[in-house]
Amino acid sequence: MTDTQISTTGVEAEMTLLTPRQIFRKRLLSHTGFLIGAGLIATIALIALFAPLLAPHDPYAQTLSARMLPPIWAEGSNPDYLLGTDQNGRDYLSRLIYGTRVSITIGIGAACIGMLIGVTLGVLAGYFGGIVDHAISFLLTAQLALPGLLLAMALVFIIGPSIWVVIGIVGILHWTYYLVVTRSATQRIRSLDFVAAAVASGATPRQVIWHEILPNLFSQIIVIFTFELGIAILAESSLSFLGVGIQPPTPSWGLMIAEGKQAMFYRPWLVVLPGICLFLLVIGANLMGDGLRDITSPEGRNE
Amino acid sequence: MSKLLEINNLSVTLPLPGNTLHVVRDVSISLERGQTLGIVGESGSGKSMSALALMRLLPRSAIADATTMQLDGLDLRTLDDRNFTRQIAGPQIGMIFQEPMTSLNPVYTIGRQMTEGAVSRGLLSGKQVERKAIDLLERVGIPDPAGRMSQFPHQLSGGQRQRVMIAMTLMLDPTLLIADEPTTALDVTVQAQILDLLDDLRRERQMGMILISHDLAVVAERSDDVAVMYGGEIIERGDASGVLRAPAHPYTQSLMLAIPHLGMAPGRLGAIPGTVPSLVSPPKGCIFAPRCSYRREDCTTARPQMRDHDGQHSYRCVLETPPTRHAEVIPLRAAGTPVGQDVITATNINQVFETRKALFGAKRQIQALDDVSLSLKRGETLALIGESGSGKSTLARILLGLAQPTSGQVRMLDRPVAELAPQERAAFVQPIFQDPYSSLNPRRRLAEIIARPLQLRGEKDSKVLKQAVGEALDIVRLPQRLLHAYPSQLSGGQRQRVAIARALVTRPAALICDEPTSALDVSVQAQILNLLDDLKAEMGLTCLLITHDMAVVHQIADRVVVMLNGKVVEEGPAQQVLKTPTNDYTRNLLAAAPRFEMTNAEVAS
Amino acid sequence: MTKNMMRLTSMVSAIALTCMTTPAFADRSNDTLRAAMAEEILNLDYNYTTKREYIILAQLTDATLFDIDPETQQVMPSVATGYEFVDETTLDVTLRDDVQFHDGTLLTAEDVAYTFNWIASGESESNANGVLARWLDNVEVIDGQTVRFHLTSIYPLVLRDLANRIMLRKAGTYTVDGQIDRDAMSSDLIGTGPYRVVSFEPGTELVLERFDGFFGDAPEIQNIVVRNIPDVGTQQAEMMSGGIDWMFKVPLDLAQSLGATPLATHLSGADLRVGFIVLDAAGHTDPDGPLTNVLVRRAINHALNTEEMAQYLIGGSAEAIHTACHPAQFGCDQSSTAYEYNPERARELLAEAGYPDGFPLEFWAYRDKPAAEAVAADLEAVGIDVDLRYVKLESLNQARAARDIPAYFGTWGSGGTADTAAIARIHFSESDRNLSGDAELQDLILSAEQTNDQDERLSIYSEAIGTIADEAYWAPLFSYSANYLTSPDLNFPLDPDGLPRLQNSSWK
Amino acid sequence: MLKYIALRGLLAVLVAFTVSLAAFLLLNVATDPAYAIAGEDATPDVVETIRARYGLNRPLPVRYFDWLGGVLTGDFGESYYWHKPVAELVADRADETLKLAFSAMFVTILIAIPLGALAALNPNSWIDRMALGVAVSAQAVPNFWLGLIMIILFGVMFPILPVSGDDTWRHFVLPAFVLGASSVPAVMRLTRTGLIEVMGADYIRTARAKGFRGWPLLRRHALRNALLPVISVLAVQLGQKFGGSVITESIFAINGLGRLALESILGADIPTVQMLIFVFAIVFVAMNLLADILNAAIDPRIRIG
Repeated sequence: MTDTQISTTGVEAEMTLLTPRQIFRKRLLSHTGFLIGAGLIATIALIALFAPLLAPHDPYAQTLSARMLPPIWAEGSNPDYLLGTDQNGRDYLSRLIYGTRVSITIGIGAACIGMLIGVTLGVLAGYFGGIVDHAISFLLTAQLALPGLLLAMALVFIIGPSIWVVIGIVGILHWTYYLVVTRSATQRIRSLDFVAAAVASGATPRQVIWHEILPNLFSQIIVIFTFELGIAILAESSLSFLGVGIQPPTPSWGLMIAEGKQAMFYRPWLVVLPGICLFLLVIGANLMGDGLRDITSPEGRNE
Repeated sequence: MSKLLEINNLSVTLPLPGNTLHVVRDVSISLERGQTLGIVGESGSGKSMSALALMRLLPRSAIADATTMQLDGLDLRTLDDRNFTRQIAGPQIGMIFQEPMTSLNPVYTIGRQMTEGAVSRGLLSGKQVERKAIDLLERVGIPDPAGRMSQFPHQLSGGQRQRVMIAMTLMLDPTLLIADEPTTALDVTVQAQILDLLDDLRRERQMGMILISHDLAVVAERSDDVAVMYGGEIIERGDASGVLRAPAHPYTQSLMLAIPHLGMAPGRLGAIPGTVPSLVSPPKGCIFAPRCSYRREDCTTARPQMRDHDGQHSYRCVLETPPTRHAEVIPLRAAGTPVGQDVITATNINQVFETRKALFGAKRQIQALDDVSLSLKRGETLALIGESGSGKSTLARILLGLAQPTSGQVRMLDRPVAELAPQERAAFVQPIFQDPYSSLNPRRRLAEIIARPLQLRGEKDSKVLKQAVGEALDIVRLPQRLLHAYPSQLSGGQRQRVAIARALVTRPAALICDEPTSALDVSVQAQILNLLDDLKAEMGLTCLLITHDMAVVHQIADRVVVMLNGKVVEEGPAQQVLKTPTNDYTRNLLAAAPRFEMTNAEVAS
Repeated sequence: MTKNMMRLTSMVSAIALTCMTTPAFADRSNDTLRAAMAEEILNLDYNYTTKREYIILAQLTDATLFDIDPETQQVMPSVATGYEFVDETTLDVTLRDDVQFHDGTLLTAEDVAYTFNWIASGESESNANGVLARWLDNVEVIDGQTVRFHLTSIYPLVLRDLANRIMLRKAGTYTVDGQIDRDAMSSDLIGTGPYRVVSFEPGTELVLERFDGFFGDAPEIQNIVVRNIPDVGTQQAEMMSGGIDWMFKVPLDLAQSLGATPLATHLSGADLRVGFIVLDAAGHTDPDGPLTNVLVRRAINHALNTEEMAQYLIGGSAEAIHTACHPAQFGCDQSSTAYEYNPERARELLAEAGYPDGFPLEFWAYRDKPAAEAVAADLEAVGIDVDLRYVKLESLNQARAARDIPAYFGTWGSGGTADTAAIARIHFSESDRNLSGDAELQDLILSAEQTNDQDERLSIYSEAIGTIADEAYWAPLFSYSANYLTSPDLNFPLDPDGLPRLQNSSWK
Repeated sequence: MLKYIALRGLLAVLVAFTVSLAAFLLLNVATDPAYAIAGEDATPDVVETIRARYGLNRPLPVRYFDWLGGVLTGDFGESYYWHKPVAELVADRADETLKLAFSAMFVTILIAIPLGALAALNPNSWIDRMALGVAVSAQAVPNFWLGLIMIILFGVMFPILPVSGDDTWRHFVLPAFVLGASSVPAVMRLTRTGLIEVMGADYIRTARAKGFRGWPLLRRHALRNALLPVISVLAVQLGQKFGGSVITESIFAINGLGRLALESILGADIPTVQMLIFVFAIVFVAMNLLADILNAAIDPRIRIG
């Protein structure tokens, strides 16, 4: 469209002094949504990092006689336990604080595994096309058609539950988004002239993929990674909620919601508080992802 | 009787986050009934924006302002959007756009799109509307118009779609027709037909017409008056023959010299240095001053006034009389380079693609190349000319070894190309592509991009690489400071130079250039064509040039191969083919190419 | 806290009372008791099921030859009027002559003989087959009102098994048109109990109606509807809105909270179920593992604060136990060694056993997660590095069968039988639950089933329970308490054996 | 076109069988159904009896091919748990899931499409920001948590809607909202970007040049084009709703396929799980196929080659 041509001409004229990275940074810092999201994630990451300093109690220490205490604003609370205690008399605040570690570890770990699988398959399918593409597409359809919950439960049992197993399982279940995006992006980039130029200069497929294609997928992969971070965190919490994820007594927010569920009519905070934590973490990731996408996509073919 | 259209002091600004683009500044135009006003300018000059402002089709955030905006005596500024769209857009002013492929809604039939404007206004009954639509389709030259009514846009060719667009616009009998680059996306032969059709219709209906184009030749042939735009301003205005035969503004003059002319002997082109001005902060003084060879001190202090030239003709410049240019033609540097033996030969190449036209369509075969044979001799520039779909790009990919033909053989350096190692092939021939925006990896710095072919050959010594890259930049006349820049920081012309530098860094013997200038503005095209001439002269490069532009062929080719529907239809020395074509198709191509009816002397006068 | 709770709950109830769209009170006007169960009810034939829910239902729809008095544990007549041991392995049972099936036909001696012979036969594949085949040779019809049981060996619990496990069926029930049909009674049940099946939608709803031809005392309530509501939270919501009148297996916190409102009554009754930790003393998972050391096992016993667990996590009438049986069970000698809660002593013992820094322990559990976590936390506190594996029951069973479990939190309900035999045999003889590896103990326990002399049995169990305690094969935890929530209108008497008997309910 | 559908159908079946084989292996390695059927206080002899009764002592491949043979003759076997032919069981339960899935889709469409359209027509306005906020929040809320919060809110604080069961349409309001909310972000974003893209398309400019604006422009020119991709996504989302209602159905005690799946998985009821996975896979691929066909029906570029 003519008007967009004009506006890019203008932007180009203004931006000619900045490298893509500088433009990227400049836009990031002026994107409110991204800043909010990044702030949330950074705060939660810091909480996770300094959990031992921040938590008032050992999250595993139980006092059976002081169980199910309400939070500080409710009557009958104990000032030692700001957010009350759970069914085993453990400090709820401390468990929430340590819960950040579980969520973040699993989110990052699973999103990385998904990325490894999805990007590899996506680039292969997009670059080679033909039978490779067909085979990978079949794999994709089969994966999409397979109910993930069942897979998760079966795998948890076979391998035995631990945080690493949950990371692996959630990762293995969440590669399709990477695949779909990198596949089509690779197809598009592969048809661009700079790939033809590299091939004409004698580059092997491996060299083309590493040097020409992957760097151009980077921003899209980062965007998906951020979203998958949120999705993986939610997946872990759902699994833990159903009892096939993180094992007690490890503090996982999903597990805490499941534990609080029985008494939720009388002690709604047991369900509400971990839910809010999950919500903040995931919305942080999503805002970051939205921001990154806004910032990277309008560049179109120039970015 | 008032003029059909009168616009004074039109300005359009486009607020962006952080700053504002001044896309149109202080533009005044007027038009009589039955006349054509041509607006010419390179991309970003504001010519389309002016028309969109008139039609109220600007982007939502844009702000348009004018002191006068009258159509047939009616002050358009007093109409609210609702009345404007009811009374003016459509019934009074019709508009045709550049992209016929996307300007029609793909999910509705031609008939529906033709008739809905009239039907929704309740102007005619259903029967009458249909009758009128069929008549108009017939008038614009669509075969079987009644049958076409129930077809969808994708079933028509590009030229036909543009005809449908024209017919559709005429359904409401507008008094003013705006054609915004109506033929840019079309092949040359179709281009001429559409322009003729528009001209005929204008005369028949006594419509006013605004013809917007980047192509001076198109405007020169079809307009009564011409306005030349640059950087959002009209810098020259007047009757067509006056402006184009005797341009007064230094910019218009330079532009004329930058265009290869079919009618003249090929010579060095007059490239304009520098790039288009920033629309964010336009200079206080003359908008062209930074690139002008007649720049004086007062050029930069205040904006010059429109200056009357000879009553019919005015220009915006500090010079009281237009500068005069020298008439002499500087000969091409590479003229007369000796030609050696065949270095690449293609014999009996066939390429068949199997495609499914639609999701549910049957497989069908497309014969992209049909028994093509050609050879490229050392030191020559061979032009491969043809319209879209003629198979010329497919052939280029096969010659480069990027694709395998269905049958036939390509020999390079007297060996079958399949036997050559990729590195050997790369050392001999390198490609230049059409789109400088997609031919450079946006994630790499220029130094990396240019050094890449050397690295792929196994060169690891960073000193050697650095030196080779530096030399390559020199060859393409790019400053060394750009080494660490990214492609996005460059203009289109600069990018194309980088692509050439990358192709040359391994010192190949031959280049295969696929439409190397068709995505560029004429002033930039001149720079690149001159550069190719230099390279030929300095390095004795062999060059296969793929193009659709006869003027470019004329400018730099030694020999021409004309392709049509995957077949070679004519082959011969360039000047001979251009002067005395033997094939009907070549003749058509030549006849359709827009040209200036003038001589070098006239440019200078 | 309680004050706040009260306010909240009274607010909840006030809203609930005024705004509920469904009638807020029990459906006593229709004389219908609506009970909720979380486990799906799929098969009404207790001869082919095992779970506790099915026992409760079988009480309603079926009658057994004998009853066991829940108070005294004495055998009471039911379908049978009396019995007589002809010799140690021959038992004559006389039957009532007025027992009616739900289709109106009278029960005959042939029916009784058929039922027992069918279940004892291999082809029945009945869940009760194992119980019966252990001791029953065959049943013979003596006359219209008498049947004779021929036992394969001496079996002291024969009357108990006759009272608990086998539901009487008409002769030929499981053979339909010449084909064996083990599901013949799974939904269209024809039993002899106080209620008959009106309609049954497996997994959803069971509707029962008082059977007027019942030979015993007629129950007070006319209709019983059993609804499957798998989620306790949902059951609770239904209870609050008056959609159900009775729910069981209620978690303590929930029972206390809801019971504190006028919407429901919290009943807490005794339960024969006990909770315990089974330790791999035999070394199946690791022949030289720490658990093969009796000092380590004793340390574990010392480390657990079972009193607190019983009081706070199970509640009601739950109590800490130190025996491998429920104190109310026959033969459960309470004089065996008790290891008091003493983490210091536990650490000393661990150090003495050569594990001053503890050791890693995989600890499995399948229910009562808070208790499992409490156990894990107590063990962690004395230095044992616990990896808690909280899994589904079947997973635990499977892993245990594969000898992959070093320690697990088990529970046992003894099928409502107040006799140590009901818990000892399954856990300390040939069974994958027996992780003690103690062959002498196994012989000892089996010998108790070879005599009908109750005093001798008592001393055998006393010795066995003592050995288990001394060797610390288990770490006994607590007895359970059964928590019920009932409609305030409902009178639901509790029995000391912990088995809910809906047929005894009445309206207030 | 028929050939194309046949090919896609074949692919669907292939996918379904691949998936069922994977599920069969995983499920059988993961659990021993005999234990699940026997229950808590089961003695070993009971477990052994059950294993023999259901043929679980036969080798895995034999059991799989046995099952496969049954499927090819339309017999999906009998549930270990419910003592009923699985096909009958699934047919019984499908009803509630269909109701839930369609009402959830209805909720999604009702919220997402108008919101997305309004946002697209007023980019960067407060309504756009609100729509974005709704999308981001709905994406970040764990589905099961939303369900619990709804139960707390409507079960206790504002008891105007039933929170469990599936007797009347009122029972479906909350679950449909919770399940539907999970699809809102995707559909809303797609509607928004699709419409923004279409509104910037050349043919919309053509229509504006012909004198169309406002609602007629939207209705006559933009909506159909913009909804093309949305319809595909809706079809796929609907497919996922059938299998994805596990959590919602169990929280709100709806007796549908999702809950059946969860119960069967927990109860190791292999024949039921097998058929459910088979059905979910078929539904998923069928919905994809349906999306293609719908697109073809709407888009002449696909329909007419």
